[in-house]
Amino acid sequence: MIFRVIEKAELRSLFTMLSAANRVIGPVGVGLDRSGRQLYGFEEVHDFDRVALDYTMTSLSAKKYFLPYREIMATFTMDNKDWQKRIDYNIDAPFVFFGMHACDINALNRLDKVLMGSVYPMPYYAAKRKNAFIIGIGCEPQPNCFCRSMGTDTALHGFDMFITDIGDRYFIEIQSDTAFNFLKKIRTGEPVEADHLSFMKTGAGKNEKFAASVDTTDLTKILDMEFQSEVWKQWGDKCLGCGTCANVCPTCYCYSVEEEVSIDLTAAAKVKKLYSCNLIDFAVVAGGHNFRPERHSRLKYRYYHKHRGFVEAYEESLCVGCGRCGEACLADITVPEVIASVREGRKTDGQ
Amino acid sequence: MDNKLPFNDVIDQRHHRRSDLSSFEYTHKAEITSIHKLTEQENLYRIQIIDPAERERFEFRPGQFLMLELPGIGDAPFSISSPPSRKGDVELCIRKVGGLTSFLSRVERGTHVGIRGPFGTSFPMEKMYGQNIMLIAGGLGLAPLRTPISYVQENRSRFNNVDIIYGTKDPLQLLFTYQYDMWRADDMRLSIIVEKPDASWQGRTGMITRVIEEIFEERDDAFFRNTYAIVCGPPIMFKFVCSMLNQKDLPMQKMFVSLERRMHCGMGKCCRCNVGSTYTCLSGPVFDYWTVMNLKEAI
Amino acid sequence: MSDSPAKAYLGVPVRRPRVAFFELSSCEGCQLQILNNEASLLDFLSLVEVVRFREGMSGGSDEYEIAFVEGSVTRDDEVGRLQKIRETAKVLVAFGSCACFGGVNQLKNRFCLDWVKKEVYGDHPVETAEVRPLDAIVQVDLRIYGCPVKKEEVEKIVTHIAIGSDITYPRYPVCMECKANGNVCLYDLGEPCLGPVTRAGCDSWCPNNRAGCWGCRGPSDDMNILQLVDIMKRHGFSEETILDRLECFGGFSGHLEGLKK
Amino acid sequence: MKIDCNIDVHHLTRVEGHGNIRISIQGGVLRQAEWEVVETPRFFEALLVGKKWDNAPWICGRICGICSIGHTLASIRAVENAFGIVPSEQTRKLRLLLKHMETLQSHILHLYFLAAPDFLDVGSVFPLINSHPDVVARAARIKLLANDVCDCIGGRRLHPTRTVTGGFTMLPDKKELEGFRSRLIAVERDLIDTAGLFRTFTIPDFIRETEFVSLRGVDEYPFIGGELVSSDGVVRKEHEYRQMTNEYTVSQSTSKWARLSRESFAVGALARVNNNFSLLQPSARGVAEAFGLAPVMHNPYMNNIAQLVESVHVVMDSINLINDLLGTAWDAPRQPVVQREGIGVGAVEVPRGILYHCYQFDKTGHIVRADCVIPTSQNHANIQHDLTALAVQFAAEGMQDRDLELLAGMLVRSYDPCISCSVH
Ligand SMILES: Cc1cc2nc3c(=O)[nH]c(=O)nc-3n(C[C@H](O)[C@H](O)[C@H](O)COP(=O)(O)OP(=O)(O)OC[C@H]3O[C@@H](n4cnc5c(N)ncnc54)[C@H](O)[C@@H]3O)c2cc1C
Ligand code: SF4
Ligand code: SF4
Ligand code: SF4
Repeated sequence: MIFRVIEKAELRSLFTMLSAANRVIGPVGVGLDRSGRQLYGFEEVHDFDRVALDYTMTSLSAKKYFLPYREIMATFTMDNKDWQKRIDYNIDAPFVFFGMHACDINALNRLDKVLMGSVYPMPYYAAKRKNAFIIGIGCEPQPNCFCRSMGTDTALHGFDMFITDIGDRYFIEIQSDTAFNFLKKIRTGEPVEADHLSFMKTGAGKNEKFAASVDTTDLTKILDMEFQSEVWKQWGDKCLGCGTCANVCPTCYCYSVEEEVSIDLTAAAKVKKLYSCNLIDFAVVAGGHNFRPERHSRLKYRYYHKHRGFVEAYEESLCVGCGRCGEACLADITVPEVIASVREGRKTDGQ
Repeated sequence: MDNKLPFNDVIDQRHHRRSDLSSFEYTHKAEITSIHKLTEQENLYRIQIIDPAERERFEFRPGQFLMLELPGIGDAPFSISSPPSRKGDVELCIRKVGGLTSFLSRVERGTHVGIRGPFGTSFPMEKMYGQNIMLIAGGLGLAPLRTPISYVQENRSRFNNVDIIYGTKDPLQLLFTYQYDMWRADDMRLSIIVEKPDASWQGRTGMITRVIEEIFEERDDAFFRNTYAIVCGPPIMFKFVCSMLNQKDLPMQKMFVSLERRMHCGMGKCCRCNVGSTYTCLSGPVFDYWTVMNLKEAI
Repeated sequence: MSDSPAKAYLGVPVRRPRVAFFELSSCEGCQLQILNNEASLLDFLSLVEVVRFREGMSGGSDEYEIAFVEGSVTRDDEVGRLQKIRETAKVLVAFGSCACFGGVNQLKNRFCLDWVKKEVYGDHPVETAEVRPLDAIVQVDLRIYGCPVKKEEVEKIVTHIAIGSDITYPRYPVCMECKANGNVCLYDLGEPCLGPVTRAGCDSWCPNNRAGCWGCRGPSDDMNILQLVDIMKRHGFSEETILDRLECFGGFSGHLEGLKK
Repeated sequence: MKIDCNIDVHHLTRVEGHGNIRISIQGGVLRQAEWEVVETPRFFEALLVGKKWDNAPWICGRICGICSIGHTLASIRAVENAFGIVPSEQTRKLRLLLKHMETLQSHILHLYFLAAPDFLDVGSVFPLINSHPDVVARAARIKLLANDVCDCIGGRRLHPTRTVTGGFTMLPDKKELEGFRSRLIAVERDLIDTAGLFRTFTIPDFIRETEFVSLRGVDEYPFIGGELVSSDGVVRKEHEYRQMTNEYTVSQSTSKWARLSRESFAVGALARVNNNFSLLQPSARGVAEAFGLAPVMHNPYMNNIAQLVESVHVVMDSINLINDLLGTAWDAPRQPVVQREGIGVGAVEVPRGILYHCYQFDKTGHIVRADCVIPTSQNHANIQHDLTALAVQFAAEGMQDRDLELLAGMLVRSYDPCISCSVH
């Protein structure tokens, strides 16, 4: 990897240069919550001052730019018994992602495995992924983050460049040729020994700040053994079956397809909608049989898919420990607590 | 150089390779060339890919399925029910259960449909050469079973003893009745049983397991050591049948079943068909029974 | 009524059913949503033949296949009208929350009828009855939820009727659509919301506008109302606020045991 | 001379709600002329009792599907007046803009879909789709614009979601407002064409002197709050609305009736134009003059024209409002609400006339008593007296049954009655 350091003010030049010619998505403040805490989201930004470089965690992940919640996969023009199908991957220009945390970059890396690496790569995703210029940025652990447990607290690849604040300057890891070329146009410097040291220190300092964690030792086996555990029922009683966890999750990718017919009957569309395995009809098949009729069986399935099945298939879990689902779940169901309770074969606290 | 990022197009013009990015939503346009009513609920559709080159390229193996699309109506998986030798001119036996299938029951010959696939695993017919085969179907299970049956028929000399065992609720639900004589003529023993006979029924009455019990009495243990079984039907049925066969020490890895789940893509993306975290569309629909036993919540 | 040529979809002829609109006690807003479809009204009319629509047209026929009935039953004479519609119609559609659940009208059922009459009319005699949804009187074949109904959903249902494909509703709750729309959760903003237990299909209409859901579309399948009550309490909302929302449109009546004082 | 005549219109069509007209003339003598309202009451005033203040606007909007925005705003105003909240200038402008667009969509709906078929002698707007496609397209275009603005500002064209006590839950996007401004400017042409269409219609010649009640404008044409005025010279404060309405029950109607200085009075577009003529936008006044509409106009059929005049007024005024809103930075969308004990009245001019909501709250912010007086209930008595006079006048002229039935129906429709709302 090639490294550079830049003065902090230079970041603005980089932004200005990129945003003049490209669409730029970045973290911005979207309002305050009831206790006055700043809420963040990813949005298109035109103004560097709007970019919240020190954002904590966005409520929704970056996935809608790669896997839109609702996407037209194909359109049809109808002609009596015949029809024509048109396919569009819904991207016509590359875009810049300015300021993505390591967990979200790792989430994309994991999605890459299923959506680009398997026998049937998914072009809708690939077209967006291959056209995203990603600038990563270092972060501060939040109370619900457990990325360190999931091995996603640092991103080794999957970005173009990664920025770390080392006090007076930014330390930059460069991964792509494109990024290297862009950086030639602003003032950069070769890092000196002291810069490397501050970079390492920043990393070490971050490690001490994690409050939440998940013990993943032998987790796949434990999940297997605890398949019938009563613990699941207790979490199932809490779950609303609302799908919020999957919607905020940076790695949940499952979907449903709906067909639409225009009201004048001359056109139709095939629409992909991100779904959630917690929804009541996720596993309903012909004849009405539901393979997972109870909330607990669906909640359990979500954990099995992420923490067992995916691990078996790809040697790593489909959870990056961003903590969003726990944060968003109104029923306060969080990954660390669920896993801990399964591990101990009991429900965490009373209530 | 200006600062515009270069656009990377993922589109590739060749639409037939599995790993080709642009093949994901690629549909072969096909025409319904005939519709044959089998029962009140099921029709047999003959569907021919229109482009001759594409038709020739559409190769499949027994047990595989395709995704059938009617624009604006739906897109669903169906097992191919015709011989693999006929390539892109396939037959599907479809039961009317919901939106897409009911609409299909109203379309006419000549309507164009979309086909994606073929997808999924298949029955390893080659492994069964020289062995006895038990082909067991319950209800609509005969639709997917018809492909291995025709495979065996076309390659009859390669197989030893062939039993076809087929059961339905009542005689009116029997599928493909016009083919029974031909199967018998090809030296395949066909045993049919119905649960609820009507006045005209002269054959056997009861559950499929009854036929299997009869076979157990008739054959010695050596027979079962050299036997493969393909079981298609509702989970409750194959669960019973497979555990019965296992009593005769037929290894679970020599029994094959086909699972049915909801599917939207057929390509391991939508997750709807997952059993535990196994994709029915990629690792299935054909599984050996040992694998099924190990899948959580499969049956 | 505009007569357009018979259409077909994928070679299957499209039925152009004769439809009639009726209203019992309601604000007539759901019917108005039909006239509010400025952009697609003409296409809508080519799919169905409207033979009765008092709010929009004079005259009308009593031969129809599909009856869209808006409003709830709040007076005894409406029972007879509804039964008559049921006898004629092949398909009776409960159109909007009043028809499906009683709507806001059913809030009247909190009181005894005599008090209600006296409060509004004094000693002047008026007739009124307990508010009931359509299915308390007759069999309902199809429900279109919402207060008001969502025109996109009405159009979709009518299109499906015309081409003869299945009519399906989302079985999941509003939160699903709300998240997909990228909204900040109202609980984060300190507002109550029934999104977690209410049937989706409105595309999270209210939360999109930073207004909490009041459950006008009734309960989603397999909803977890006990958990919702717990959540509301944990967010500092009183039992009264919870009840106000849950009882507003009548969709949750039958799930309110223990909440009512 | 007409000797015998029997007219019985059961459930008058192309009006909102259920009402019947009965006229019977025997031997040249009027036996009966009756405007009967048979709508089922829904008892909103009772069902509000015991509910917390924040329920009121949400529930009360559901009194009427056509003017749900007006009801919501009246309800909000009543709550705000009870709690002593004065809306910010930004809120005031946004509410007025929202109100204007509801007025526009409702007037256009009435003029084209409900009233015009009478003048063109067809049963509904549907045959016009083929015979007059451009007319229908024009109506749809204006209505769509009005509804789009309502969606943008109120969150929803019907039963708005953003309107709350204290302001709005969220503000519109300025870019969208700019877009609407251009569409509003463009729609002026359509309104001129609408006027052209109505010039081709013959407005029945019928005059019955009556009293007109509306809000009184001070320096702008009034829609939300302010003093109450009548063309007979009565002036009252907003909270004295009961002295303006004097509701009473009658046997022929499930809706209450109202009266002021005479046996009946009228509210609505014509009343507003009659009482506030000088405050209309100049181009709106020009349209009025072209139709010979000048205060005080006593021909009830001219209410259609008054609606047309107001349509022009609200479009012109909305352009000004958007200019103002675009010229300043956004303030907070809503102000905090502190509940207190008291009574509040909200008077709002909805398309069909002046509407009052009045709530009495206890210390805990619960409604103890509610009262809503709907424009159409104020008009019922006037409609009845007009019908009687009409029957007498036209019987004397020897009019045919069908013509009289048509004219009677048109008369009632001119008021654009909202019956289900009057029997709320
Ligand atoms: C590998 C495989 C092979 C199959 N082979 C055949 C066959 O040979 N013949 C045959 O008649 N059927 C077959 N099926 C079942 C067939 O896919 C369903 O009957 C079909 O999807 C129903 O579609 P529909 O639109 O008519 O029903 P819908 O209206 O969609 O729904 C009817 C019911 O089916 C469920 N459902 C919806 N979509 C699917 C889906 N894609 N898969 C399963 N359930 C669904 C619904 O939730 C509902 O309960 C097969 C299924 C699989 C997975
Ligand atoms: S775990 Fe939480 S967020 Fe997920 S479906 Fe259940 S209640 Fe909703
Ligand atoms: S605002 Fe309401 S609907 Fe949206 S996520 Fe929150 S609770 Fe669910
Ligand atoms: S968000 Fe709730 S109240 Fe609003 S329209 Fe949807 S279901 Fe009705």
